[in-house]
Amino acid sequence: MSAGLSALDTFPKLLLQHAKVRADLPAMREKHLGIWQTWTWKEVADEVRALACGLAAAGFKRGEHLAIVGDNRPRLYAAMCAAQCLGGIPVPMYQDAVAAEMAFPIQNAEIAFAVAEDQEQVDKLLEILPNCPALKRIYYDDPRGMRHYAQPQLTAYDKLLEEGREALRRDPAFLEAEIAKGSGADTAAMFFTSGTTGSPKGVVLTHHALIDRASAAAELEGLNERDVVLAYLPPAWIGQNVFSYAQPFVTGYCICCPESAETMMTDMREIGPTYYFAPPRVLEALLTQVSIRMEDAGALKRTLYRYFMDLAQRVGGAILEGRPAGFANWLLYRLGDLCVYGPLRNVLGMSRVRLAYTAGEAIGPDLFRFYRSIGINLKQLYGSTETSVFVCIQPNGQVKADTVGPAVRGVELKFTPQRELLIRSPGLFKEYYKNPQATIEAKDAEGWFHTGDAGYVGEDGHLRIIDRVKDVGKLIDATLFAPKYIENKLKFFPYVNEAVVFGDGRDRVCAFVNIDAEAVGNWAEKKNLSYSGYTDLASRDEVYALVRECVEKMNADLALEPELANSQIHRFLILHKMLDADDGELTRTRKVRRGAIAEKYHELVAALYDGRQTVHIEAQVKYEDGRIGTLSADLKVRDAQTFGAAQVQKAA
Amino acid sequence: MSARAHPVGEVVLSVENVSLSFGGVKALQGITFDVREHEVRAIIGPNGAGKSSMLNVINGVYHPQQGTIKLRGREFHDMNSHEAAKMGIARTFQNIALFKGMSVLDNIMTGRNLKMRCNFLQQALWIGPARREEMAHRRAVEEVIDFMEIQHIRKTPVGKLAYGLQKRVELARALAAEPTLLLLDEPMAGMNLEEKQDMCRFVLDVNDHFGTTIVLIEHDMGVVMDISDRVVVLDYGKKIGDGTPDQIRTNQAVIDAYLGVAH
Amino acid sequence: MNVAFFFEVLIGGLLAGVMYSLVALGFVLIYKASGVFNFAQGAMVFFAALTFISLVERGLNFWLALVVTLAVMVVLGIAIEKVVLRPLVNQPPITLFMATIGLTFVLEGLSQLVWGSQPHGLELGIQDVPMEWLSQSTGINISQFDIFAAGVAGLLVAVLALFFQYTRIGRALRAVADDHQAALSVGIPLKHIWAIVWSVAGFVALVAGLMWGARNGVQYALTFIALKALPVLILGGFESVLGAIVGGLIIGASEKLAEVYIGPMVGGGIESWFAYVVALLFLLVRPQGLFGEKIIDRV
Amino acid sequence: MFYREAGQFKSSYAEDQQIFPIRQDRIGITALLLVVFVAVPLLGDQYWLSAIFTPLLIFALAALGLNILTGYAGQLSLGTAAFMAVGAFMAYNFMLRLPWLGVIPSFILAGLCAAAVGVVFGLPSLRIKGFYLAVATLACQFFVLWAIQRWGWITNYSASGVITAQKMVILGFPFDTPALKYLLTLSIVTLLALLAKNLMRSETGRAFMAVRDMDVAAEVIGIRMMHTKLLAFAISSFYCGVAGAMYAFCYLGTVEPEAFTLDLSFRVLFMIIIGGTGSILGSFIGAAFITLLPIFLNVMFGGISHLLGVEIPHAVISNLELIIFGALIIFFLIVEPHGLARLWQIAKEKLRLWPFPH
Repeated sequence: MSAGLSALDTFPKLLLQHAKVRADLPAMREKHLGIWQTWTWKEVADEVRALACGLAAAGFKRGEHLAIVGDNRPRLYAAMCAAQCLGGIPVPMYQDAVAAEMAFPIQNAEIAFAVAEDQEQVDKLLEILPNCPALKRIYYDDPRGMRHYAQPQLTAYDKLLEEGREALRRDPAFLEAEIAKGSGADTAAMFFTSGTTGSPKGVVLTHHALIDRASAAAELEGLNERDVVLAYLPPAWIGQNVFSYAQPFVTGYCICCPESAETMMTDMREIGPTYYFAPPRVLEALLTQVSIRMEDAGALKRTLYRYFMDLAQRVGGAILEGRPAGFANWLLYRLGDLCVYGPLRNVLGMSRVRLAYTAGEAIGPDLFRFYRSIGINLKQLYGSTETSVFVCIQPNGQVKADTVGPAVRGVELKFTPQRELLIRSPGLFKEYYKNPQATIEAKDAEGWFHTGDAGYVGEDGHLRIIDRVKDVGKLIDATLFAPKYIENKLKFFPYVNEAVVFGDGRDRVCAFVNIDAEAVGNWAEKKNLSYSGYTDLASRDEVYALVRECVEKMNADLALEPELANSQIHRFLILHKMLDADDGELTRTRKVRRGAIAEKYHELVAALYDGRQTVHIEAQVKYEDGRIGTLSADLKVRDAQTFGAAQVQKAA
Repeated sequence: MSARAHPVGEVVLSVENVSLSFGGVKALQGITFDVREHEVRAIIGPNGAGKSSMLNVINGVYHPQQGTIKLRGREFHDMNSHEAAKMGIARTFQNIALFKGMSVLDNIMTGRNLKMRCNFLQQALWIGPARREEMAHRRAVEEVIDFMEIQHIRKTPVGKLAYGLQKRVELARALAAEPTLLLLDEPMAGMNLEEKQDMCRFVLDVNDHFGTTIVLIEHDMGVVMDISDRVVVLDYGKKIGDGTPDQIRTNQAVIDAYLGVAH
Repeated sequence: MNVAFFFEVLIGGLLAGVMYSLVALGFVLIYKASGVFNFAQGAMVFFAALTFISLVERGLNFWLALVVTLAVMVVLGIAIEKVVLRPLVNQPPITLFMATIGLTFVLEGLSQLVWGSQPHGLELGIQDVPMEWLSQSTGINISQFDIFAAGVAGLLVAVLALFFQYTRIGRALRAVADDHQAALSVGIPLKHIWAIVWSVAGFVALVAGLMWGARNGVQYALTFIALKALPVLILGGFESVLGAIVGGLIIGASEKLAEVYIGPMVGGGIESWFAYVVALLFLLVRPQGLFGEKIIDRV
Repeated sequence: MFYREAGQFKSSYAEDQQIFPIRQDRIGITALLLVVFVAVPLLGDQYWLSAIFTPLLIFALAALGLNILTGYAGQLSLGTAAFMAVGAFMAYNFMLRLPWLGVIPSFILAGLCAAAVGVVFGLPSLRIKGFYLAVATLACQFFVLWAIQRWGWITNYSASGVITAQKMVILGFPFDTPALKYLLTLSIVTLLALLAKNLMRSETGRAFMAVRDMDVAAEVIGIRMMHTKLLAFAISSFYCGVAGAMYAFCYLGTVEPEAFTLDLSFRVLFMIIIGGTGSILGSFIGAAFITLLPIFLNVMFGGISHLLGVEIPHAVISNLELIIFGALIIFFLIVEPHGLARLWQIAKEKLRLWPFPH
């Protein structure tokens, strides 16, 4: 493939190539009407050709944008490619966005053509139509419920296809020429990223960027046409789009679309993907489901499960990576594989997974280890929309819970003095659409992309991301202080629900901790510790001891990371109440508002640093019914042991 | 949303002077009304008004002592269920009448029995035509499953389903027969608000998508007034009102007998 | 055709029918109260008769043996309720029916295991001979024993009627038969009702066992008389005591008449199936039986 | 636990509707067929083949027949033995009177005769239901036996009513050893079981179940009640008839009408109750259970008397067997009213979901 790669520099060209060399292999499957309807590469190519001709006949021009609104559907992916055939730029949009959120991208990119999945999406587009006068054609795939829609903008996908076939018959040469006109430097697609502030930005990615990154990762992992991927995340997210469009177009593997969100798990089990991608929250939800379902199991199964999961924790990772673990362990692990791990992978639909990625946010080490220990080759990667995803990937045999791996072929990394990660790679975006200001801010003249993430590359060559740059501070001795990194580390302990750490501009790091009511509650129950409520529980010495253990474990961990050894937590207190978005302590997406908390609880912060053993607090709380009451409590402040690196290594 | 896809047409079913009694109980007395093509026709009335009996007469479960039923120009003194089904009448029941021992898929497949042509010998051999027929009908049934949004339960035994879903499956089974006239006996009874909204949408979608004429019995007055074109009101086996929802709302006899009385 | 002979056959048949009714009564009682089609009724008859005769043969006084057997039947009824019926509550009728077939085997095996399997004669002091005064006056031969059996059956029905009419338990039983839910809601524990009704059925089985045992001897073949009672049941309706009596009379009479007048034409031995065909033909006209309730399919 | 279904997806309805959609099941059934077709005849001794496996298969076929009627179509029948008798005696007559016909066609015709009798005695089912119908089928049981005993033509005027099955020769090849008879039985039973499975997963089977589950609704969606019920009687009786013919020809050899008493009907009924109503597999499991149980009990009592050194009288053993048999039936009904097939199904479901409980 690599020989002809330069010629195959756009997705449409790749498609035509697949239609030639693996014409009858499955390109896409979709669970529809009870079975996995299958499109071969040839069928996809035929559909795309007809669609492209239809779009051209309807007046779709080179350089124009085509909005794609809907879930993972083969026809929508075909529409993406059809637009690219004509030199157009598909703009996938989140299917769960409300109408108002769709207006900006459509106005911004002056979108005239849109392909929508069904009535629901059409309704949203029609709603914003008055604000988007440019939008003149909406094609819909599923005609259900649209019989009496009389808007002149609406056309059925099938009609478009039919017209396209007609046009293709009349002038078969047209499309070949159009496709040939495309080059790798052309824009392939535009993805809108929802910035935390301001309007979304359209990230413009070229064919070259996407193809280069997709093939770099594919080469690293040895992906091939026999691989299978389940497309279940929003296609408007680059993460999904790369796995279900760019990479299959590069390697020729098959993507499968579930029937509906409700049947996703069943569909995944049926299709048995070999290549899997999930953000940590999905993996977490899955693990929770596993735990809950195992709770209901009989004593024998639970015992088996516990025994073998313990074993897996100890030796699973080693065995997965082919490191020696002892023959007896190996034999036991095989037994466990027969009784627990194998069946577990099977019911999760992961029996055939040979490569799984997680990315997007930090993943808890326990969660990460769980999947690896049952024999799923879960790895971390680092990337973003602006980098066409693949920046760093953990290669097989070098998988660690706290890194995102070394740079993939072609990527250069460097850091600013503020430790901001800068990236240069063939996969970088061209620009933010119609936003030169933002483009200049993000991508400097030398082509370095400013990620906004703070991190460092360890001795092992692996990149570690610690925090957003804007959150990173310094201790008084000018060493690095990365609050979110530490908070996350604490939150990975099941007993800790939320943590807020302080230290910017101070001599040491101290923390507020929210205990996890359920986990600590269960723990207390087992200890026969009676308590009257959350506040009572949170103030128990036993609970403080429990939390201190967590804190000290983390301190020991931190001691091993030279950059962060000084960020060990010296003192902490357990808050008397859960942090709550209603009280302005968390954002609506449950992110800690560190500043607001520091201000609100300044007395407590002061106590952390002045050596007091207890501190009195009186706070106003809003009850659910709107009443306001006061809560007063005496909170204890406790010290935690900190370590030197040598100390920990000796202990280990 | 503009004009309906299938405008209301000619009278397809007329019930003329139908009386039905069980022993001494007069369930229906001289009922006359008609149903037009593509319309949604509601039958309402207090408990025991004879609504279900009326549906049972229309599709031949009960045989009236008096009166005639005209269906698409053919006149019947009493229908039999098989004949009614062959003439394109399908229905659902007040107390769900699904086949408890079968899966959702099989239940809906039974709805297509009249369209199957292969004999049992061919079926037993599972040879060409029988197999092809089975697959073709499976596909048709899958379309219905898709339409009714019950993909996630297609292989589940119906007995295990929640009530609201069972109601949906029952409607799906009726739809599988591709009826021209659909009788719905309290399709929303016992449902929560969300399920009712869903069911309303399905009923309207059926009418809109397939142009199916629908006769429905329903207790929820809001629903009836919202979705039906015309309404018949029964009370103690007699017809006391007939007209558009607006006319019914202002009909004094109806108000006295039914709407005025809290129930 | 000889009229006297016709009447002799007819009356003989009617009286034989009473014997069928005796067995059918046991079925009806249980079906009415618990909805169980008790196939083990025949085995219960056998069990009761065998227990009684074995006790008598071991020297027990007739009445004492009767009381002891009755006690055994009550214990049996309670045991059946506890071990078989209660765990099967809310199962479909066919499951309960199958359970009673299993029960049949257990009872048959048990009675023969305890008492041995040799046949016994049972003497009640009534001769199975024609009544002389009747033969002499009308030329019709009617067995004394048949009249006696008819009298016992009549007495039994009367006792049962009084029991249902005037005792608290009897009224409760009727309530249960009418409506299980209603009976529960007025506070009658269903399990007691079932135990009682099975005990009563045991009593009826004992009476039937004595009658049939006295006529044919107490032997394994007694279990087959249940099969004789079945056509009576479908003719009379499973739920009607009156139906059991009338059905028994009809079956008894028509069977005897057929045996005498039709049998020779087709090679004889038709009593094995004739009753069934009569009942079957009758059902085609009235599917719910003579006194059964009309079933309206409500949908 | 042993199921690894991830990746077994269906891309056509034919794949989705196959009898064994799970690969592991297909492997299992293939292995089983290999064992019963190859290993058993090679390794089984004469006694096991002729006295256990062959009758077991024949009973399984009769149970399958009854299951079609009772389990699938919901019509309780106590006349199974009668239909078997018709099959046995008619096969004898076809072989006797039309010797050129051959064994298999005779069996088929005998089955068709049974089907015809079944249809006649199924007629009441159009009017009556439940136990009334069950009792009505007893009429068939008694009438047919009576007819066989009384109508000399049927038994070729044999004085005792006993007939001797003719030798079975198919295409010039005699089936006369236990192993060959076993193989013939096995082939017929396997084929008929496959046909039954096909039928039950087709429109006919669904119509049967619809009538069973809710007859009014079945009629309303257009299922013809008379046609369906009579078809159920016909097919069921056909299976029972063929089973009866094989009972005579492959197992007993000489047959008297008394071989087909009500007891036999009950035995077959037990098979489907214990095996599982409405399940093809259940018919086989039930037949195996009911056939093997007495043998097992016999061995057990033999062992016990040997152990205790006392001779247990035969009467005691047979009564104990009766009690245990009856008690086991009650036990099974209480523990799993849907039969062993359901237990297997539950177990399989558990294995598929392992390690999750549900």
